[in-house]
Amino acid sequence: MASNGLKFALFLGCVIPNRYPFIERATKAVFGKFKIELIEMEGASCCPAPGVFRGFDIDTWLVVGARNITIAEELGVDIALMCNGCYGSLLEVNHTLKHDKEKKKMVNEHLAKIGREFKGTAKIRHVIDIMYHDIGPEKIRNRTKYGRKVPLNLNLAVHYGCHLVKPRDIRPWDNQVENPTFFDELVEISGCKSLNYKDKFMCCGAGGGVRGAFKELSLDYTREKLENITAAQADAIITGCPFCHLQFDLGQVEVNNIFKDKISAPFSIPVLYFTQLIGLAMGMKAEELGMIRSPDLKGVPPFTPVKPILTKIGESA
Amino acid sequence: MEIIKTNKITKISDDLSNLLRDAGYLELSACIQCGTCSGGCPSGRRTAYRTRSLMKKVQLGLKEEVLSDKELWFCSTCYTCYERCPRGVPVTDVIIYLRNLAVQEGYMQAPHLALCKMFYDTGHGVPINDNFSQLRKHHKLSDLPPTTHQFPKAAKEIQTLLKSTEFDKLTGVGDYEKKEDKKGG
Amino acid sequence: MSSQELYEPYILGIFCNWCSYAGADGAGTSRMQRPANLRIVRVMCGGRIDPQFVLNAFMNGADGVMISHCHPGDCHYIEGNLKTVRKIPLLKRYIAQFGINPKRLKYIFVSASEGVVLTEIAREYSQELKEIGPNPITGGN
Amino acid sequence: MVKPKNGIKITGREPPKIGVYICWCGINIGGVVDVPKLCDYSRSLPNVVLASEYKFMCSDIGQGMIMEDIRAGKVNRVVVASCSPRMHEETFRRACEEGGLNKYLFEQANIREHCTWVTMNDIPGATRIAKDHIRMAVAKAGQLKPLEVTTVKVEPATLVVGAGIAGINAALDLANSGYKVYLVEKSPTVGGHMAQLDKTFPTMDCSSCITTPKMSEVARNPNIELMTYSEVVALDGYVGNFKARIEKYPHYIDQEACTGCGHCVDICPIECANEFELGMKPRKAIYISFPQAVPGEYTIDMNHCIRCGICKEACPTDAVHYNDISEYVDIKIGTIIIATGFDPYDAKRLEQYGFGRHKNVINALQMERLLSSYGPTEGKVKRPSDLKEPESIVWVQCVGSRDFTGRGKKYCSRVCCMYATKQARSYKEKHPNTQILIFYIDLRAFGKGYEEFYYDAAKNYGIKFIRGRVSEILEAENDNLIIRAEETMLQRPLELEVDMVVLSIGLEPREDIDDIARIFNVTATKTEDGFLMEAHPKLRPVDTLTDGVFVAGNVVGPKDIPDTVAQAKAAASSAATLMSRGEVEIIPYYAMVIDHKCAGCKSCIGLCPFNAITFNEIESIAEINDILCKGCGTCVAACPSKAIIQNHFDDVQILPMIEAAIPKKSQKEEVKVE
Repeated sequence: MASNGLKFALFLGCVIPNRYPFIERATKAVFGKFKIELIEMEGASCCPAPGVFRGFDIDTWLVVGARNITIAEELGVDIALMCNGCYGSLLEVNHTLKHDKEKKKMVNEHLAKIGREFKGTAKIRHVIDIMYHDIGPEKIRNRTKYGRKVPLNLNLAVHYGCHLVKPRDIRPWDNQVENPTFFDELVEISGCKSLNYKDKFMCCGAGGGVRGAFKELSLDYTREKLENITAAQADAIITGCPFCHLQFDLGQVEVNNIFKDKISAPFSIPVLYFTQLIGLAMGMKAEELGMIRSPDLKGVPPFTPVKPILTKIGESA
Repeated sequence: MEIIKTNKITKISDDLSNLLRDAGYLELSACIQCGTCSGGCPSGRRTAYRTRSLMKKVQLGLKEEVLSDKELWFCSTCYTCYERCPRGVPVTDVIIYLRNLAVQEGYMQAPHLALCKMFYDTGHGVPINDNFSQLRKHHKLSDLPPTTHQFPKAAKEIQTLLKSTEFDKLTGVGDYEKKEDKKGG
Repeated sequence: MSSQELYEPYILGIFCNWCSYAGADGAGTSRMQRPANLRIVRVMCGGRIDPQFVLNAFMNGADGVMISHCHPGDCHYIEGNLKTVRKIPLLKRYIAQFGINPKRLKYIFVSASEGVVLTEIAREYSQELKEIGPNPITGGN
Repeated sequence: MVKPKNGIKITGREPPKIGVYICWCGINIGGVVDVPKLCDYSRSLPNVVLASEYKFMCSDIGQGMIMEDIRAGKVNRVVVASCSPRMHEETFRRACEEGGLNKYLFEQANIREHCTWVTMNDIPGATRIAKDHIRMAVAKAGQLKPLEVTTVKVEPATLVVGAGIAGINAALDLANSGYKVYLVEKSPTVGGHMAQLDKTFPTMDCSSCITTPKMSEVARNPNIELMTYSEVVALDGYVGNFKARIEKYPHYIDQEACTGCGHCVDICPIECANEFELGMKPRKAIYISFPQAVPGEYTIDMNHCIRCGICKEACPTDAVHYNDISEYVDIKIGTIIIATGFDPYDAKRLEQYGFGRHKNVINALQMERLLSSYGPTEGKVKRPSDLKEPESIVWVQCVGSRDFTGRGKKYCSRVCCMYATKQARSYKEKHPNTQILIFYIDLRAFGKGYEEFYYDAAKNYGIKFIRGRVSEILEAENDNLIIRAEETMLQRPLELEVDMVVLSIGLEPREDIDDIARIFNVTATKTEDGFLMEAHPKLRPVDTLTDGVFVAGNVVGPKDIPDTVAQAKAAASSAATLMSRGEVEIIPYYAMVIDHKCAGCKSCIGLCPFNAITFNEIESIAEINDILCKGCGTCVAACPSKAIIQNHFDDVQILPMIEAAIPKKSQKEEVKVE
């Protein structure tokens, strides 16, 4: 593949490859259009998840996280990833090990048993970060301007997710924490409007092991977010994280079910990963962005149909 | 209705706060109970979980009460409190560290144990299955992702590491499976 | 205990009166504890610090010399400290030629309110000197 | 050379007989190191003839011991091992002088701040350091030379910088004592922040009623030369003899010709935000800050003026001059009082409160203006979005105070609890049926009458105090605000919709504090909080480390009006004390050129920050003016021929100290065994 010099190791994590593979597909397709080379990280594992596994044993979390990073270090490139959870984990692991000599020593003693060594040569980048800082809004705008005959013109509810922006210390958003705008900027390049809605920056409820252990609690967050998003009359929810994505997509079905008596009407708001939206704006086909369902498969996402969006923008579904 | 009940504090100890101090969380001792953490907590808005109270219990050393309470696992690690705490207490990190201590004491939620088993067995917290392999193929991707799923040697590496850090022993997976009864939260 | 652990580095500090000496006083008033390795000579201004002071200190067996004055721009004498800023790199190269590890010369800026900073640096520097070992000129000890 | 008192002749050339006096400082020193053993050790040092100890050397008895030994001819040099010389050098020097010894034949060993206080738990270590410091001081003492103190006349005039309530009070006190005062204020009017306030706690005095008479008094007092819209741009000289250059910005109005008719303001087409009203009301590009401004002079704000010429044409007396430029005035003064005040904390830095984003979130200073009868709404508090009188108001305390994240200030700003209570009370007085809530962490009511004021606000006005720091503020559709916090007393989350929020912002150092510090040569003396540092927090609260420069009010740290005025009066009194003596001593640490050693290379000349070195073309040597020389010693260190010597900090004094700092091999080994 021709490259513009930008080359990353693509870290998949768990939810994307094993539950939401269309996020992988759409991201690879869109990055291809910008001639960014994405190399597979063979043998990568769970990041491991920052809420659960870190909550069980911090040292194990550091060791396994470091192993994932060593795969990219061996490839000699930085890591690109699509998940806020993986971002939180690997960013924090990388930062800790670069600055804490003792922890690094501990980690490398364990890694030695599988013939690996953490060096600290790779950077951890979220695809939103790469889009915003490396490709840049200007370049994306140039690609989207003539991508479609009719601009998308949707009203969108952007969901940032927590680990994308917090804690602020080691993240590239120039102290944007309480009221960030960078994701909205990116989304609005597609020709859509990014809505303000109540508690826009609130957590989706999935993280920290809460979804795993206390599903009702986690879905109550989601219910509140969905109510606020509905109040703002959004056409779709835009995510930058597969776990938030799952929580809104599958979670919507679950909320409609368990909070039947609490909600005024069942929710049905399409959920899109942001690379899918950018792809659409660039004139890419719904098919190559993974937005067409397989007629044969049951029990696979999207659980909340995205078809209304495709219909609305005049894409054949 | 029960009239007589008491939750009198009869002992204050440094044990728990010293564990946190040793781990580097000195700021916790400077918490002034302002309530910024619990005031902005999305979990606390719908449960009885109070981050602020948790911090006080740690300061006073109510160890058993803190570690055994399943509310410790109500935090969705959104880092809102961490960002806003005026005393610079890394609240979320403190909670995560407390969870480590809880796990060491054997307090864990059953679904989390299942997660550990999957992690040990496959290298993924959320592993693939046939249905999703089909979905991958539908999206023109390899049926197994190029992760530990595709590379058994890599999956073995994960197990070696989990043994090396004694994560298997801690959570009762692998060789330790079912050999130990875990207390539910 | 090994001899390495027994070795207590002798650090000579040369501090300006207005910032660093005051900062060291502040560290004392706030009871910030540091290893007992640093003794401090007071001069009125960083500009007064003659390279000869440093050389004499090493010749007399100091394991480390710590020079500290106001931050650039904060000098009580407008810019006396800036004259010292220029001397230090040369001085480091000079002592290296005599077989003295340039790390033995510590050059820092400490303001009157930075007792914490001084304490932190003094701690680290003591440790660093323990790793480097005793002054080679006086044969250690 | 030196004439000692009591008939004892000490020229400074006699062989040194050093007396070492070791202070226990209660248990501060004596509780860590073995003082009698240190005395024994001191006696073993060269030139030491006696070593004594006492609980408190700085006490009358301790000083008496020194004087007695000098008078008895036992010692001709004195070393006191105790606290920092920055604490008591002057004390012991005076004791020496009274005993009949030249006061520069004294040296202090700092075995408290630099020793026992920082190595409290390492007794052998502390003992080691104490011995080293004593040895160093003895080594220097042996080389000390008597110095002659020069005195200079003091100019009986004071420069007061900043004409807020602190500057005004200091200026008036000094002027009324007969001193000339130059009162310099950056903005076009005097009065400072106090002029913006509505009422003052806890007495509920009307702020203008007590400020405006003072404001006009400074304008009228014949001893005060008031320079508003002016700044000090340069300062030179030393205590008693400062020279300051003041830049007077052009008002672009000939104040002599101006009759104050105000016609120009009416017709000026440019509107911009009025700083005095914190942006809540417009003003014209040609303006007077507020009706009671002193002096009541019109000013054109050239940042906004488009020079359209309308006012110039309309002015009946032709007083408008667009091309005026700054004037510079040089003044001579003996003392300086810095009273430049504070900046209100910028609440935009705490984004979760939405200041600047949510229309009805205002800061407390804006609230003062809304409450003020001559404010933008003439005393009727209206919320910005729809000019409705709010039915519910929340005050959020500790905005930017008690914050250790770097986004706010660590300290308590000391005034917010009380001003919030005061504002709440003022509003509730006129609107008894409204809901007034104050969200706080700790309610601090420490001043005279403050606790009673707080009690009264709750009891008689029904103001509700809620313990919990507000976590976030959201804006609702109708521009109402949603407050999220925890009611920590009930341990329940709280989510309330209210009409308006007032952020109780703290006080922080002025944005230009560094420039102020630099100009007045107090740069080295800023505390960690960013305010100027007082010479001693307890005993010299209005002095700085630069002699003759005093501080008052919020420039030193946040404080309320009574404390500010008290400091202003203290600073005035300190300045007057200094000036009333008529002359001051100059520390004789100046440098001198040894003529025959000087090669005339001129290296030193460019180095001197004070232009004290000139080149004597005839002799081809450098010469140092000992009055201009401030004694930094930069030239001494730089002279390639070692032709420059410095009093009290010369090579012959410092080098033996360095040599003595490291014990000889044998002594070191002894240490190792310990």
